[in-house]
Amino acid sequence: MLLRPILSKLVRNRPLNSPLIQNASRVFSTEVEKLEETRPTVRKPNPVARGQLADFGKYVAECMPKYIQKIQITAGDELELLIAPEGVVPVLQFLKDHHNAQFTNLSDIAGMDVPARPYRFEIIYNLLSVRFNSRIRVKTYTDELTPIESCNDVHKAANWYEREIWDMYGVFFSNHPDLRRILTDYGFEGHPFRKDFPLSGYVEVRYDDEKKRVVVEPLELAQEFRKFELSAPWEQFPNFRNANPASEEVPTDKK
Amino acid sequence: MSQVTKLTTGLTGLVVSKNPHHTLGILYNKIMRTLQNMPEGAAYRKHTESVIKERTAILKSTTDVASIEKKIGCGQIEEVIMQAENELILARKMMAWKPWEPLMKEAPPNQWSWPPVQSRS
Amino acid sequence: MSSTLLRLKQVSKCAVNGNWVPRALSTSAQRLAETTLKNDFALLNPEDVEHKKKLQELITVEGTTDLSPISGVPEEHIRERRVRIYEPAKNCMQSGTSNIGHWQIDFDTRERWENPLMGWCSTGDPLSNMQVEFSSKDDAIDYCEKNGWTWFIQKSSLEKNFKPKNYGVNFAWNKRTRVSTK
Amino acid sequence: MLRLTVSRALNGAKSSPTCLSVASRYQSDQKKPDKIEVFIDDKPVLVEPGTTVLQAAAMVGVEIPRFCYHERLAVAGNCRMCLVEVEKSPKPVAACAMPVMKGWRVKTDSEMTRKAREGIMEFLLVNHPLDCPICDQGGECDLQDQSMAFGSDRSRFTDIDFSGKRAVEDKDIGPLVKTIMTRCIHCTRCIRFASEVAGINDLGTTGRGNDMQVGTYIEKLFMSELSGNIIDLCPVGALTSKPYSFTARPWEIRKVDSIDVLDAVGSNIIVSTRTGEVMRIVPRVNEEINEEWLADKSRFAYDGLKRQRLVTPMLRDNNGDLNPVDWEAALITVAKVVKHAGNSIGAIAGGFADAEALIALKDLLNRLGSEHLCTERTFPLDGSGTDLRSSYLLNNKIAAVEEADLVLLVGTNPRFEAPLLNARLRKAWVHNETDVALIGPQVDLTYHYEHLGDDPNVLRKINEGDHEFADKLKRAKKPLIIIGAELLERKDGGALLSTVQNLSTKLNSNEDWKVLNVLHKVASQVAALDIGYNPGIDKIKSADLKVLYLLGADGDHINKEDLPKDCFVIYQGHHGDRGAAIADAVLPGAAYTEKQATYVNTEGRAQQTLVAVSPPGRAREDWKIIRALSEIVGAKLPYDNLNQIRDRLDEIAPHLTRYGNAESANYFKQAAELSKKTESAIDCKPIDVKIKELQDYYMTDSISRASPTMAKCVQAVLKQKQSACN
Amino acid sequence: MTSQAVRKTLKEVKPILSLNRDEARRRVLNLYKTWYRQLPYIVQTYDIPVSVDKCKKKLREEFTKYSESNDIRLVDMLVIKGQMELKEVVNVWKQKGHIMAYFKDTVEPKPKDFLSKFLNGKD
Repeated sequence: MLLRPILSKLVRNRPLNSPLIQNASRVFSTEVEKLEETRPTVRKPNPVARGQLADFGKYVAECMPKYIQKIQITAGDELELLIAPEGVVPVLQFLKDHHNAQFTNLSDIAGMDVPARPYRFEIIYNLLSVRFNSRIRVKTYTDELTPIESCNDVHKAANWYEREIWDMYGVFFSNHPDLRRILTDYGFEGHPFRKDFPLSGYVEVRYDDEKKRVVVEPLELAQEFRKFELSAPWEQFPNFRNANPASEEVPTDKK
Repeated sequence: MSQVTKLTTGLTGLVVSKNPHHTLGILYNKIMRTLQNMPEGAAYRKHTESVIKERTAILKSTTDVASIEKKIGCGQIEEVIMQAENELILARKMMAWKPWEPLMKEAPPNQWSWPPVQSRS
Repeated sequence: MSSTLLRLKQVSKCAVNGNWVPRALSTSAQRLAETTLKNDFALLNPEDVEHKKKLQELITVEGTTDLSPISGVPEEHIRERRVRIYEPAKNCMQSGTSNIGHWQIDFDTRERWENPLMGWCSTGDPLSNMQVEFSSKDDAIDYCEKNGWTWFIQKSSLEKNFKPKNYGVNFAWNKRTRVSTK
Repeated sequence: MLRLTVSRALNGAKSSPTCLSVASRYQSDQKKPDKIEVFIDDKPVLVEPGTTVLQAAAMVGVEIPRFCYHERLAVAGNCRMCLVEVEKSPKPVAACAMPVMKGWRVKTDSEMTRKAREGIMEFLLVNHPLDCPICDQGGECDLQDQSMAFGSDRSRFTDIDFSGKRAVEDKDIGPLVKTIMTRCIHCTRCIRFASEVAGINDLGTTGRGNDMQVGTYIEKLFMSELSGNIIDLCPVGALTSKPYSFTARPWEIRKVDSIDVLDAVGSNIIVSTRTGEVMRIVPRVNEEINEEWLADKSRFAYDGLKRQRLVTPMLRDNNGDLNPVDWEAALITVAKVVKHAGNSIGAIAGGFADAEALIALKDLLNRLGSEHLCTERTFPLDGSGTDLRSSYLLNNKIAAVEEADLVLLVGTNPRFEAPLLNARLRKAWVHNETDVALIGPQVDLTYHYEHLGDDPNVLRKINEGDHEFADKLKRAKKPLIIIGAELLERKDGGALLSTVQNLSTKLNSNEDWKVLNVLHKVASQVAALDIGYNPGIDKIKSADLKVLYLLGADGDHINKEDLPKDCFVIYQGHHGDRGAAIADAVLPGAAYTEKQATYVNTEGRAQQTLVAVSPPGRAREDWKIIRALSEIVGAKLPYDNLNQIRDRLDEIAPHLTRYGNAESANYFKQAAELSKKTESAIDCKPIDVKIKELQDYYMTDSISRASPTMAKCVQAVLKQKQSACN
Repeated sequence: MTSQAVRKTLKEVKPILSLNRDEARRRVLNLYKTWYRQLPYIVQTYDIPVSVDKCKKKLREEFTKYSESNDIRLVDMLVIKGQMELKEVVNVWKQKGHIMAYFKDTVEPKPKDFLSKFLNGKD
């Protein structure tokens, strides 16, 4: 139902039988490949929804070619826009205010750390369109020193989420109204969700009876954490090697 | 304008619009004027124009608020007004952002690849 | 009381960003449009506007920045430790190769001691379990330099000379490869 | 460390130059025929003709499951796990044995392939016990992993009332390898290893079909110095390590890459530790040194690291007993003695001394005005002596031994002095038709060789061309002469060395091929000579010393009688062995698993060990002890941390810090020229080697002498030798 | 000896707060001054067992610790963090223990010179 009005001019190529779709006044464009799923899986792929998502991805890419680097569909039916860091506010604003998007709900902002990359952090915005009952994910990247524009002006919900990311990953959000720690203790140093932050932390705190206060001391573990080697030299699920690609790129006009 | 005006939209903070036709008309006009300033080829302009035109047409051809709501199919008229407001602000902001320009920078290599560490084989 | 107020004022005055002023948001059409249209810039003096604009542009910095002051890693772990960059070798107990072929880093092993109470193995090293993987050694080097760690590369001698295998040589009549036991 | 960065910045080369040179040499040898194209899962790959399907698949990153196939052993083709579908072939083919043909399309993931694998896996599991939870292989078991990956996802095993799986009686093949033969899947890897690499035809199969068994036929010991490798090779838990049994799980151990120092080969190892304790030592692949193998002493002597250790400084009191003291007292006492001695102080470096400790000790003694720095092992000083590096290195590198076509071994028993070099020699003998000749006592080298007698004069005759072997050497395209370091410890060592030096200049050699090779017996020797220690302790015996510093010298080369009565002996080392017994002060050092230290192997390849566990008790890293002593003596050494002492090493001999690379030296002409001045003549005493048989191999140094496992091995071998069936 | 290679390359990056060195410096000084003025109140409010002079010394120490940072963004980041700390202190969000954590008065200082490290047995 997403994009109902605008894609009307696009080809109407096959009748759809799903009751969900019948309600919709328009039908959608991209070839819906007919893939009969025979394997007993819990979650059946929905080629119709997938097609709609791909269409919408293309639509956004067409509207904002300046910022959108890649469109992909993950896990079968999750649309992701991968954007340049400068485009956070424009893209989110577009997704929120545009008639055909109306992603008015920012459900979550997540961070991800991949130290092997030059821009090690990914910032992931999860959006929900209540109007069209649809979700979308916007991802961008940054490193330890590059600020990301705060999207607090677009979504009020971003306030605490951005604080959380600042606290956990050390990504600075510029123009945030109240950027300060949210989860860690006052005086805590470091950003615990970074991949190189040890599980144990660097310091330990205890109550000192003599000093009558809590003191912070360098870590000493009475029992060292175990280190588990979990990788196996044989591919774990070769039968599923090509079963379900994690993400598929949606081709856009540029490419 | 003989319909019974409703007392409430049922949505917190969203008051019943007294003259939805008028408000919407102004807003759609403003949007169209803003869009005029964008380059012809901009996809955003194209798509938004088509939406606005469609809605303006509905607005012009229909007097009954309820049937407008039904034809537009995007919730109550007050919500439609709000959407138009949003679109207007967005359109004005878009003038500053110019998102129709070509991609400002490509992602660094391997930024979007997964798994992040690939073993050479 | 007044002193507290004064202090708070002082603190907020030196706030790093002068324009952290929450803006009102209204659902009402006209007001919303106006607030947003009346750009924030209007509220600020021209200098600030200029500065704000410039913040959108780029500045130039030199070389690789050592991020250790803001990484939160205690100084002793940065100054005194060595990071080894290496390519893990195949586990000789198994013949698969799916979990090798990348580079990884680890810190030097520090002292461990027996816990006098329980006999556990104790340590003061928070970084002994850190494992970060890279696809190339250059990535690993860049990463270590960014963090200000002293690193060294362990040369890997895993490249093999390729030699085609041959089943026939087991039965060669004039070669020493002939198999005598089964 | 700066060096590394700069070199990276300069050339940006990622592949190591040595690998390149090996490859190019290989290519120049024989002209390669054109490559053929095949398709693995529709991915095209160009391969040499004769490549097997399995190898071709590995090139594009597709690992075909296998049990019997091992890349360093002959193809057996009996497990059938590697069956794959080839287009247009009605039956699946065994990928490990089948050479690819042009244009073949191999499907490693097709229905037929999958079904074949699942079938094989089912057959294997019918008789395989489900004792993974108590199996030592659990967690690093090919059968376990492959049944997860390639086996069927459901069982047809309905034998609920249990009519029984096949059961096989366990064998006793020695104190190192534990056998649980019921788990055996008859891949015959161990058999092939024994007969091909170890050169011992003891293992084999008996019976057929369901009754097939792997074993020694009659109960006997698996008498090989490489026996531990069959533990690694076994894809299931049929052969596991006895000392390691039931002690740890592979997923919970920490692995530390390190270097073995129990012989001069410098095998690369992984020290597995858990809770600050060494659990086991396994080989680490290094194609240039040990491939994938490891000698038994290196693998199993680690329990010697926990026994007879010196854990605290000790001083001998008036009653002649050693009393534990703390570091401060020990250092002050020692410093007082050292200060008093002035320049009549000497030092002897033992076989486990690392380059850092060696340089620190040398710097300290030099600062005190003494030059009496010696290694335990002698090397002839006539001619060029140790000035030219090429006179005392295994110049041609271990890996290149495979390419030789004629090898002359003089006064060495490589099988027990450097088992992995011997494995290379055997590999060359088997696969490259290399001929081997030996001057020295007749020993079992596991391959056939021409015995030229044990008379040293044979060497002279060959040099003069009076011997029939001289012609063979002349004719050889790639001749190799390997001299045992022990031979050069003879009185006439100088004469023997100069003879060989002369001989080798006459032979076919060039930049890439060096004929003259010296095989050392201890890990520290090359580094000590590089740093400038004097070989041999004669000087020490003659000098009237007041203080003697033993740096891990346990070789029984010196005793109290050799020294002046009032000579104060300081022993620094990790084991309470022969050196500590004669010492007046004992300073506990760290063993090779407990320090980050540099060792140079017999090829001249600098490698470093890494810290796997902390030194026990109050033991300290060796160079730190010397550095601390220097400060108290008042001759403070200018290095405080590892980087600084490595800089000092770099200053003296830059190759010592180029880890992993063997710096080649090429001064044979000059050496031969200088050696002509050698006056001494070869005497007639027959050439002998110390370690002739397996029982002599296990306990040769302070670590292996302290190891109970090694003691058990000696017992087992002696018992086996007495028994009738040997 | 460090592994830092001397690689003088220039990079175009996005600024955080300051556009040039002077501005960053001004921010640092500003922050320093504000901290400095707050110190007497902090000592009083938190009732910590250290004198104002000692606090001043500590403040100076903390500020000079990273004086060699030459990336403007890094300086900005440190200023931001310092500013946050200041706010936490002045608003009395922190407690006594947090303030005293700067002084590390329960941590035994590690030996610095070689010999005492050696005798202590710590690496």
